[in-house]
Amino acid sequence: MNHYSKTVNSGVRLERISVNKRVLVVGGGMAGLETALKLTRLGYEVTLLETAESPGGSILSLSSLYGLSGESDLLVQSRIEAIKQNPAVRVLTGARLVGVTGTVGDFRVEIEQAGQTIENRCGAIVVATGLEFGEELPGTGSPEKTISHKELERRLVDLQQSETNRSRMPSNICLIVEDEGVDSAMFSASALKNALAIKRLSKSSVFVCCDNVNVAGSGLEELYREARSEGVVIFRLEDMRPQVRETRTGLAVTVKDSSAAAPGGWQGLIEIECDLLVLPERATVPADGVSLQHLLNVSCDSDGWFQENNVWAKPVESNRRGIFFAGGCRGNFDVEDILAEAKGAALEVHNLLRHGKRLVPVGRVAVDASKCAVCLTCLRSCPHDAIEILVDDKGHNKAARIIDIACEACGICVAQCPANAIQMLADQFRDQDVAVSV
Amino acid sequence: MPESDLVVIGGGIAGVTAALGAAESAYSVYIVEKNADIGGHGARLCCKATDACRQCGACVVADKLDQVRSNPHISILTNTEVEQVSGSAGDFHVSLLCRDINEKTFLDTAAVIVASGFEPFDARHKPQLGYRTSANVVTGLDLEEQIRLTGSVARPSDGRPPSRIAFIQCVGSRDAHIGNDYCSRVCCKYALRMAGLAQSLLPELDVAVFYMDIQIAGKGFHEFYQTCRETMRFVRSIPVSVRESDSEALEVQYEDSAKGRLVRETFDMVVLSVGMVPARDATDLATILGIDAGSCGFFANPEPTDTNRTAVEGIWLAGACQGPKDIEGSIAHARAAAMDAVSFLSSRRNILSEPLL
Amino acid sequence: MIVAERKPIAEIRQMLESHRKILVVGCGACVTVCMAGGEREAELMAATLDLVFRNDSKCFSVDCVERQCEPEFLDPLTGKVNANDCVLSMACGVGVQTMAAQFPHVPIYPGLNTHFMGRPLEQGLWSETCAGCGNCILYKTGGICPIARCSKSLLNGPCGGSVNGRCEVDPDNIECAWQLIYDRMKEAGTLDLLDEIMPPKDWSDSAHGGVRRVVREDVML
Amino acid sequence: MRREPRIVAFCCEHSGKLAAGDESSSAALPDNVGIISVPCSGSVQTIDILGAFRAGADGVAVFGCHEGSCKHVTGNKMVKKRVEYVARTLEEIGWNRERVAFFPVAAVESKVFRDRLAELSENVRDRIHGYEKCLGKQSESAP
Repeated sequence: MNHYSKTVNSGVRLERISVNKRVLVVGGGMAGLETALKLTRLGYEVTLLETAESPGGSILSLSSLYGLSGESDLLVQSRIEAIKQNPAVRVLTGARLVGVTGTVGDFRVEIEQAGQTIENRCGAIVVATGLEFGEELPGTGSPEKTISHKELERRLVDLQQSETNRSRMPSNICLIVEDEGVDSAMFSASALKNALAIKRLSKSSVFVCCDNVNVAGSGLEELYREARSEGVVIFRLEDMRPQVRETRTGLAVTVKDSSAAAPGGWQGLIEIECDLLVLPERATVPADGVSLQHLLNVSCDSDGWFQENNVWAKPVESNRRGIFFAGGCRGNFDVEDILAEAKGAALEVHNLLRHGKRLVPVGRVAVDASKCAVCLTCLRSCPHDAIEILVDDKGHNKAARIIDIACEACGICVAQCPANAIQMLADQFRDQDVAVSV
Repeated sequence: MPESDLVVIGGGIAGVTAALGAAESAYSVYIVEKNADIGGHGARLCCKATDACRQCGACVVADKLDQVRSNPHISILTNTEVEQVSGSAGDFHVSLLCRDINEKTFLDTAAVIVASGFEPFDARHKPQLGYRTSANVVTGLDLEEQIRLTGSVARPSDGRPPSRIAFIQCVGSRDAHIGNDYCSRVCCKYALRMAGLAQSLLPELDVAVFYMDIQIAGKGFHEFYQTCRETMRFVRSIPVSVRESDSEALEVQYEDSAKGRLVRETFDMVVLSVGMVPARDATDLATILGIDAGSCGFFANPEPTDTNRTAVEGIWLAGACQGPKDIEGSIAHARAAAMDAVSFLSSRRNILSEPLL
Repeated sequence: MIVAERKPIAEIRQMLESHRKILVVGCGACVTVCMAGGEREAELMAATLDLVFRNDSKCFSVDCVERQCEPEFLDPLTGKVNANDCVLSMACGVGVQTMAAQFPHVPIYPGLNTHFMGRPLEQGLWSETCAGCGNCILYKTGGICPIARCSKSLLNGPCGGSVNGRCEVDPDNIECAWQLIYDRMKEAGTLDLLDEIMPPKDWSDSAHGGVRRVVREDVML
Repeated sequence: MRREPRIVAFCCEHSGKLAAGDESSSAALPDNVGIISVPCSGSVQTIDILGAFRAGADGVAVFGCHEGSCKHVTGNKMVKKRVEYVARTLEEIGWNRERVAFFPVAAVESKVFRDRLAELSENVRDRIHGYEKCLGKQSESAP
């Protein structure tokens, strides 16, 4: 929306509204830590919530970063240190958000920590709850011989730490990437980096089976080339899903790779003998992420990731002013992108709350309380959660009210109100406009 | 000498977004654009929606340009190039050459954001693909412009709708022979979106996509790719040549891996999904600014995960000058650069006006 | 609330054909909330009729009152009603009749079909919830009314037409009320209440005993 | 004499309005089209559309964002349903339902915008002239 070119109509006045300069960051992973740090640099006080006992998030379970040379551990640890030494950040670990009321500039939140409920006020909320790797493995195979990518990451950390573990690495390892959902790109990148890591640490043969190799990220094409030159065998699957069966000595994975097909009718069916099979798990929104979506009343995409799939919202905005998203909770896994989003979220917060005051045009949209039937249609239709129901001191509903600071003046409530009780004063097209245009 | 808080070099989507980010914090911003108008490549793209929005972001560019033109904190200098930058963070002196009047001007600024963008790969460097020698071989960007201006898909030779169209991926990307050893990240998305749009405009259209790997990224794209697989033919092979026969039909030669030999197939239009390469003047600009031009020509960042940072304090990178990015990615990157600049500027000088909704 | 729906324009057209000056009156109560006859809908009706009778030089005016079912709210309309040839009431049947009683000399036409007492299941979708039977048993049935919501108004469990929780009368749109009752009471741990057999219903409290009245002498003036 | 059909176009300021005003398209908007800019297509009410007909419009177009790209999440979906309601009402009163239409358009689709307007004009032109022929009299009083 263009804030400057519009002249403010006579019925609308500008009001100076105080906003709370404390910011709540939900999630203590990479995105949350970075957002908090950048916010303090801009002069904000931050409350950082983390459900686990310590911050860090799922990046800590990675043995290395996708296509990047930096060490994941260092990347997070340096930020955790910086946060700990920063007096402007209050870190609450083992804590969950359980209640949110109010609106941009003055959210009232309830936080549950160690059986106690803490009440807090803040002007904006940044959701950085990250993503979670499901443990369940689809497909067949004995549990000892079949592990998840996540488990492989764990083993690689061990492998990096001790020589003796290296000799115990199975000699034939097959990694499968299923091509489904936003996370397929992540698992393709993850399979490549882990295949290369195994190759470098052990003498194992490594096979990667995937539909498409994801190289759309920093350093991923180099990673792909390096993996191939180090002897990682990559099969690009066609039509057929990989078939797994148990053999006397291990597992046999049958894949179809069209580039391996030959003249004379051979279909390119290849059987890979392996003693360790790595299958992908699903990356999902964490369980309390789903309840958070309801709590915050924000819309999401069809797969349940935070933020609706809408070009206007990207990268970090939600349908509600004052609530932002950053990082894995949006379905993103690229560390560079996550850090950029964290910075972006900090900028949005700053442009909303700086100086602790905002000039808000009041009365662009107004409810005529005498006409309002309190039918809740506006409350249900407002896409930005900018309508509340006024109650009298006995708690009785009186009428709907527009929350000017959250209102985007889209006019949807005006169009929906069956009692004609809501009018738009500024920028409104009127009947005479229609008449003139005809 | 005019003073400003921030100078943004480049008026494409990244530059415009970064400028807006700082202007919303009430800092005064100059956008220096070497072309006659702001907008860059993003302003040439077409909307790729069919029955629903395909998230290409072309409309966001239009909206942002509209915003930036009427923002009182932003001044736009077009037809202007940066000639020299001296000084240091908080006190840069920028000398500019305005080509309209062929006159030098000077600007003092506290911070600089480099958003000098990219160039599409020049497909003439792959002569075997017939670009500019065969009329009906076009680049993705050519097709974008055609759809944007005419609302339809037509063969350039005779203006008639094609019945068989081939999209060739990775033209100028993932190609070590020409030194472009990286994925351009945007081509799979724009090619499939345009192919989908072309099919919705011409329901009988036969589409073949020649590719190495489809780069699935972003919300909803995987589902879209699956629907594309139902209506388009995906051939995992990059053609070796495109030749024009007499009837203006294009003969595409590629290795059919299932048959294990070269095959020829005719199409009446071929779209080359050209990738992104560094801007021609990137090296010069790097020298002027004293930043790292990077090994492949995209500006490099000294710290691996902070892609906005440069070796010079007070100068940040935004958008595709740092590496291939789509509109969504450029916007995200530019907002991050704006945050760096605002953070730096606010430590020096506090702006007292309150933000207006 | 009382849920109603706009009559087909063709029917309204027929009713109004012979009149020239027509007053369309909305009601600010139930029919506003169910988006059938509030101020908005009254204006919409006038605009639509204006197009219908475009070449017939008719004149439409619009007004809306708080509740058409109470005479006091209709008093201020007297002047306007008298200045018109007829009234198209956008209220429920109760409102139309109150209007007709108040203004016996002016033809009053109903603009809506009044359907039932119900509630919104979602924005734009209403469902019958209470039959006004005069003898409420909701405390025995988990807060779900079998009179209004079971197609057969059964009192002691579902019939054989309950399949997968849907009612055989219209499986796509009607849930089996008895399935809902069972599920709800199971969740509440009150299934034992269902052991009690309900005797046949006394329908004399319902419309079967003639026109019903509620008399409260203590509040009478 | 045949007159040009009068068209009222309600345009979302993020899509239709920008497409209408995009200078890059050489074709100017025809005189018979009146543009009304709205903050979101979802703010266009049923009564606004009927009001346009009442004021003498022959056709009404509502231009909003493509599905999934409404700045206000679902404004375009809402107005699409209202347009359908008006179309049904028009049908009920014996008019052609094609006099009103919702067109998804993006800010950069100025060609598409003009094409859709031309389609609507063409559609409506046939109707009003058919109607006027039917009446066989004063053409200016025809709806």
